[in-house]
Amino acid sequence: MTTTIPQQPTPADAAAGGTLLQARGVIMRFGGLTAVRNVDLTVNSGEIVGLIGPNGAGKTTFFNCLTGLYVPTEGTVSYRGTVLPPKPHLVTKAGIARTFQNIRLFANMTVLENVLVGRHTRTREGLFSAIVRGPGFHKAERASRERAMELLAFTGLADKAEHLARNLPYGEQRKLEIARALASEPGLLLLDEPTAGMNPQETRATEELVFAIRDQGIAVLVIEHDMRFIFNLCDRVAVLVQGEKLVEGTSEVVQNDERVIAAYLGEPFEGAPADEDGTPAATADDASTTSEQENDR
Amino acid sequence: MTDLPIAAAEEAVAATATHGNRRTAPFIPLPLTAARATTLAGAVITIASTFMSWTYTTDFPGDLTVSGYPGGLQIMTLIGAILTGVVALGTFGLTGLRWLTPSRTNNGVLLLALATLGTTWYTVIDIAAKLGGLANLDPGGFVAFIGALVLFAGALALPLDRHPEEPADAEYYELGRAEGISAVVRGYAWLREARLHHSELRVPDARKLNRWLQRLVIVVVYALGLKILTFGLATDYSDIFIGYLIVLAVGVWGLSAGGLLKQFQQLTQHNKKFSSTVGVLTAIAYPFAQNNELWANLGASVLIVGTVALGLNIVVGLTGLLDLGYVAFLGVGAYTAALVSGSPFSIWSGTQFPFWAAALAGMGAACVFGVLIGAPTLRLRGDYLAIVTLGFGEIFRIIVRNLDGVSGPKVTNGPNGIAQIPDLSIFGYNLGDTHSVGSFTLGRFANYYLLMLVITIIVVLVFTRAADSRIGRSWIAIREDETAATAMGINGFRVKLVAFALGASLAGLAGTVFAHVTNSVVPDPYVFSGSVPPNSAFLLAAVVLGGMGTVSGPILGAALLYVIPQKLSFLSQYELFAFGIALILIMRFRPEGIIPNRRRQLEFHEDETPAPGNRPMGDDTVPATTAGA
Amino acid sequence: MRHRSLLILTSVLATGALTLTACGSRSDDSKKGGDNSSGGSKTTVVIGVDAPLTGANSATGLGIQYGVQIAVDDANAKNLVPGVTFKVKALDDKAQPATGQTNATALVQESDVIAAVGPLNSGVAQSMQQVFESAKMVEISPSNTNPALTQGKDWATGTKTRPFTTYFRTATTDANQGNFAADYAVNTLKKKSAFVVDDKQTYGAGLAGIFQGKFKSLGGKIAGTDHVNTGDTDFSALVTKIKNSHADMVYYGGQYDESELVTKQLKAAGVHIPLMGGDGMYSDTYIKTAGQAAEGDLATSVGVPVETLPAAKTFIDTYKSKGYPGDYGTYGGYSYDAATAIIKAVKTVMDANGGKLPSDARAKLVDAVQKTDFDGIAGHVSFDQYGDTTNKQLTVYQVKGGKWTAVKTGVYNG
Amino acid sequence: MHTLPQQLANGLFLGSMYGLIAIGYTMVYGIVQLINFAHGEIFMTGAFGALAVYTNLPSSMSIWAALPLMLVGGAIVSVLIAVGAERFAYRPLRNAPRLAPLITAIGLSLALQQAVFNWYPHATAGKHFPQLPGGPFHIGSVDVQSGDLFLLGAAIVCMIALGVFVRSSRTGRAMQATAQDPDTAKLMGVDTNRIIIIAFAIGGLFAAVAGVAYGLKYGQVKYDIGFQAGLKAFTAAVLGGIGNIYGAMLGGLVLGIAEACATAYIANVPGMEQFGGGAWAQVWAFVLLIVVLLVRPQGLLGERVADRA
Repeated sequence: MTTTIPQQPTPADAAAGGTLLQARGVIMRFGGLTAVRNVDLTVNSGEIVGLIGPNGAGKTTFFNCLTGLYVPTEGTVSYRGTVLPPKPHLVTKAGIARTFQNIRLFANMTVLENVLVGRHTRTREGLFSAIVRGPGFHKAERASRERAMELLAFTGLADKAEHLARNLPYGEQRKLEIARALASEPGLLLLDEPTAGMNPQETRATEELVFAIRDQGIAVLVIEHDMRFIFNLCDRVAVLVQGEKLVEGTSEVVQNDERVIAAYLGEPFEGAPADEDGTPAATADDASTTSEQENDR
Repeated sequence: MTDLPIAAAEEAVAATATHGNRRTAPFIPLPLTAARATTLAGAVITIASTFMSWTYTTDFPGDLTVSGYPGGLQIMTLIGAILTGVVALGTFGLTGLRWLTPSRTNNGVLLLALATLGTTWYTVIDIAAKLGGLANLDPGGFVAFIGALVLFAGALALPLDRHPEEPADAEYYELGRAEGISAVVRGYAWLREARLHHSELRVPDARKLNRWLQRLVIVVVYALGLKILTFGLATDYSDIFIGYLIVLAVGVWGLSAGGLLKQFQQLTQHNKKFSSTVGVLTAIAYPFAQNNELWANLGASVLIVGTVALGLNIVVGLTGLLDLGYVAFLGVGAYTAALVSGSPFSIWSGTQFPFWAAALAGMGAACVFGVLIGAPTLRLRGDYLAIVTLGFGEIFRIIVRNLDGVSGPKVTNGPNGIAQIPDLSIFGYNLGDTHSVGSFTLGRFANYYLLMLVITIIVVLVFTRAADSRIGRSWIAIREDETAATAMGINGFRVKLVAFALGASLAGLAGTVFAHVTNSVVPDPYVFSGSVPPNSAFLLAAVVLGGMGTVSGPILGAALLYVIPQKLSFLSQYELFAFGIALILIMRFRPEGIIPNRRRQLEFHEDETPAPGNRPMGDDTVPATTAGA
Repeated sequence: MRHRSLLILTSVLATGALTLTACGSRSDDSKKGGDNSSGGSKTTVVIGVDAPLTGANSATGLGIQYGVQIAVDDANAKNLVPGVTFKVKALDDKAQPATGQTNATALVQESDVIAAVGPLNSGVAQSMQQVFESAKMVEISPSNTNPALTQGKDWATGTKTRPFTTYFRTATTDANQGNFAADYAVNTLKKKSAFVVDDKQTYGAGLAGIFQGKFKSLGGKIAGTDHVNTGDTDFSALVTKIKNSHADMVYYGGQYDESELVTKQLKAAGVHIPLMGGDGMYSDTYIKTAGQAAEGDLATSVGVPVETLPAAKTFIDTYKSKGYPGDYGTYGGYSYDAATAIIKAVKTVMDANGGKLPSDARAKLVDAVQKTDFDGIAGHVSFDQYGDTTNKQLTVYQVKGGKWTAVKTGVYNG
Repeated sequence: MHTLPQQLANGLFLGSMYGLIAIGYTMVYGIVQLINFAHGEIFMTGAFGALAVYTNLPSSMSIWAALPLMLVGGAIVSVLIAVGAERFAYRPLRNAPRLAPLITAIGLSLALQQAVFNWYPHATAGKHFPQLPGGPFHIGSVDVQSGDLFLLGAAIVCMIALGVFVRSSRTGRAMQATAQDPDTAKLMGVDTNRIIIIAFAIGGLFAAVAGVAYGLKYGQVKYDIGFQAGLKAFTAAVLGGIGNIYGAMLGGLVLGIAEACATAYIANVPGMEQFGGGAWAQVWAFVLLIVVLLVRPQGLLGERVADRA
């Protein structure tokens, strides 16, 4: 029984600063409307990159293209130089983990089990091994549990390991989602609005958590509405408007770009990041695509 | 366990008290002492009544004419009344009996009183109805009637833990249009408020007991369970069985409300190995406890359907896939075993596999069919699986009928099926013969019962081990949220296929024994719904009734659904109807089943226990199927 | 101290429960004793019945139950076996093999059950035979028609071996009926070309197969064959096939549930050829549902027409006057005869044992039943070396003026 | 092959019945993503409702005069049961896990079937159903029964009416919107509960029409006809692309024709002699379903839509 012992990405990886994720000319069309048009984006090792844009700019659609949930109509996404297959589980296996805008925990599993599910790609034990329960199984299971507990300790959830995920307070559910994503030992972590619905203290804590993750050598790509959060956090920020990348650069560059300001001023909801989350599931997407369609005309 | 210090709810419980989110108040306003006295008096009267004659003819099942000792349904009343009295005494604080109500609530007493009332009134009314009028009742019957009523009234006057009052602006969407009528709403709110509340039992930790005593308790409880089971099976008349069911079901509910069940759970959790060993030994003891081939046959049948239901539970309960043609996999296993059994009707009549090989063949064949059916459908939306498995379940029977050399290749001997399947012989032990073990005799069905028990244990092990592993967690993750699961690197299709194929294999395994037990396989039993198990609807109902995702649930569900119709023969015409209604009601009121899975229970009662923290809604993803297909 | 009180109480409760259950059985025992004393010195002998008493086949199954009931009542009324009161214990097998087997076990388990009548379905019989064989208990089916049940799997090739010595039947096998029907179709009706349909059930497929073989051997032509599923209702594709085959008759192996629809759709499509079947469609329901379309259709049935036998008439009158549910027409008579065979055998066994029931009555009954020889209401009752009835009397009925009318009665000597 | 036109016609009639029932499945599924497993039984109760009306009419009444009343009676029974099921069985479970309403539906299906079996007078065996006089009519080489004509006519009228309703009426458009995206529709002020009820009602209505047509065509109804018909109709809905009403009808026709042709012609294929005929028709229908799911999982007319799991 071979077991993959969890490995931390070595700091050398991070220091290399090589290209981790490269999206080239990504276009995503739904029927007649184009949600993402010709976006290029690069994330290097050890970087925290922000992706911002007004409501319906296509951020999440772009995210879904990166993680294999959507197959881009055109363009390629490659990770560490290899083109990613358009299957979410293979993308995760390759080393990209993600969280969701609306939390998608396994609500009726315990906190620990949630993280253990995150370990799926890094463990091997199949059905047969589970039934026979040889020494290899116990070893792997123990290692997984240890690693999971480490991650829970890292995110500050260790004492809640046996709680049901659904019973966690909101902020901790977000943390658990991050811990679960980290369990797959990603080289790149995609965070979809990690601070949505959080109070300032929780936002601060999240910020620190993201830095700590980066310090472990994991690059982070984050979608966020909270400008301050993004500008504090990110080494580089890309702005997406109407499916197109408007500008990309350091916080200062983006902050001072007039087009960005214009784009945001034209967007009445800006500044109230949590508000839009009130819209239910499919609506967020559909509404965004609809508004884009109108803009197209 | 007895009289360990109890933190809350001692003698000083006021007539009305509200603490936490429950309310303690009697339904009938009476002083506490009076209420207790009434309860005890009721118990005594009821007990006394069982020693009197209830009716003057022996026409009523069980002969209730005898004064001096109880018989038939009177025994049910007696057991109920004694239990209620003793538990009540314990709850009232009588030293030495306090351990019977570790939670110190009176709810247990009320439910036990309800059990007594139920069975007694059922008996009395049944006598009057069956024999034609109240004139058939002897004074003893009236005494019992009144005694049980007094007992129940007394219990109602005790302070009971109840649900908190709902806020005035609560919505009762289930009322529909009637929601506009305030009287209806008030009445309904009162009803809801009247519900007993015992979800948060605080009981002293039974694990503090002496280790050996703990084990003794476990042994005694299991032995008692076996005794109760055989007693129920031995009831000769539907009437007595109904009384028995009332006492058993409501009584167990009452004991669990009192907290005893929770303590027992703690014990079994604490002594896992020991209690499972005792459990297995009890199951082995079943055919020895009675020398009755009919019961052994019943036991073997229950184990077969229970095991198949457990296999289905992997697919339905753990992975959340709806398989409506599951019985076909049982059929594949049975036919495979029949073909290699050496039956003269098999096309390979010369071939006789040893049992282990036949079992493997049955599993293998079922697995192949599982993959054949699963592979094209599991990539698609979940609902498609339901229709495809349903279709498969239907055409399985048709294909098997056709493969008789007339309207298809000769394989299964068509509608005549494969008959004269020889009995199994394992290590020279022929299961068809009667064997003597010490002073016990094991008949044919007892032998098959024991063989089936081995298979059940294997399936239970497979289920529990698989569930608590990487693959099992991924099944549950898929059930919970398939999109998130794939985003965690789980290959949804592959994992679902494994679950589906494993479920099919386990059904095939049970099928191999099924073929030998019934001596023949024919196409007809493998239907979607029918009055007799195994059929797909029955198996699904067993899983749902028992509790999805649990080990003991499906087995218990199968046992109940199998035994109750056998005992209540007068119901048989309406059995399927009752079955359908039961499915609807279970889904509506207790979707987690009799034995709730900790997770499921929370999941199904979402509205009632709001999750802390307001999760913003908004879907940002589509599932894997869109991109993946 | 506290622990001890727990122990004591647990044991008290446990012993209490055990004692109580003991009480329960005691009172039941006393009841049985009471029965015996009140009934004088009469022994009660129970005849078990297994048939589908609920569900889709219940009408026929109830016919079996009450056929036996009437036989038992007659025997008791006439005091056919002095010193013995017969009783019926009817169990519902719901047409399912596993249930049939459970019922067989239940009957075997009960010591006062001496023999059993049933089941209705051949598929169920297969699961029951072994149980009765092990218990050396007689089982007589009034309706099983699958030849393999008595003659072994190679019956068709002529190598007949009896698999179970305790299994008998008063119904005749498919073989007789199918051959008789084919004979009538070719020689009397002068049909040249038949389209054979069956429902892929034991009874129907067996019957159709035998008809087909005989029809061909008598020089007829098989214009085509097809099979349907029970529960099907749309036979338009089949009707088109039949029409196109230019057959001059249709033979249907199966029950009236489907054949009444087939004949209806056939005639509606303008194909006015008769449909012939076995005793499975010899029922008034067939005519009622098919209506005008049934006119001219034929069915074979075992035995002579009931009108010609006074005993049979009495049976039907009793059945009707008692208001028993179910359909006596199909198998009621055979059930009556099966029960009577058992009752007469009990008498034989008791006579040989000095008027008392021997301790191994069940086993002795097997021999006695094998030697059965009397005239029943559906013809002569006796069994050959395979346990099959020797009654080869068959009748062809035709629907004339909305009624089944006997057109030929004869003996098949194939 | 000169029987081909006749066999196609046979399939067409059978298929239009499947299609009529399938519409109920597809509409309900499109809006609430629920396989209303009991829909086959709603079809059956519609037929029995019509029969009950007929039995209580004076026997002197001609079938043509009775027919409208029977349709109304069947429709009332079916629609009441369908709407009642939605209201009291499914709606309380709307937010429950997906399995819950499905299992409820199975229970409902069993209960309805058994209720008719046990309590409709003498319904344990097939019940005689009146048939339309006249026929067979010869259209070219094809024989057509009057019951078939009624069925075909009913299917065409129902489809056109439904098409007009969905396209032009306010409710119909709201319905389409709800089917595409219930959440947005709700935000736009569509009363989704009302829409769902209407979907169930239309499904029930069509099932009743199909039930009456069934009775007229075969002259017999039985308590268990719903299961087979429901299974076929659901297959038809999936074949056509579930959620698409025209797809449901198309799927029904394809399925019906496939069954007729399988019965008639598979045996003529060399090597398949034993696999033809009525006994295998259902198997071929199932194979067709699997093939369509493999090749075109969204169904013949379906669009690839997101799974709102």
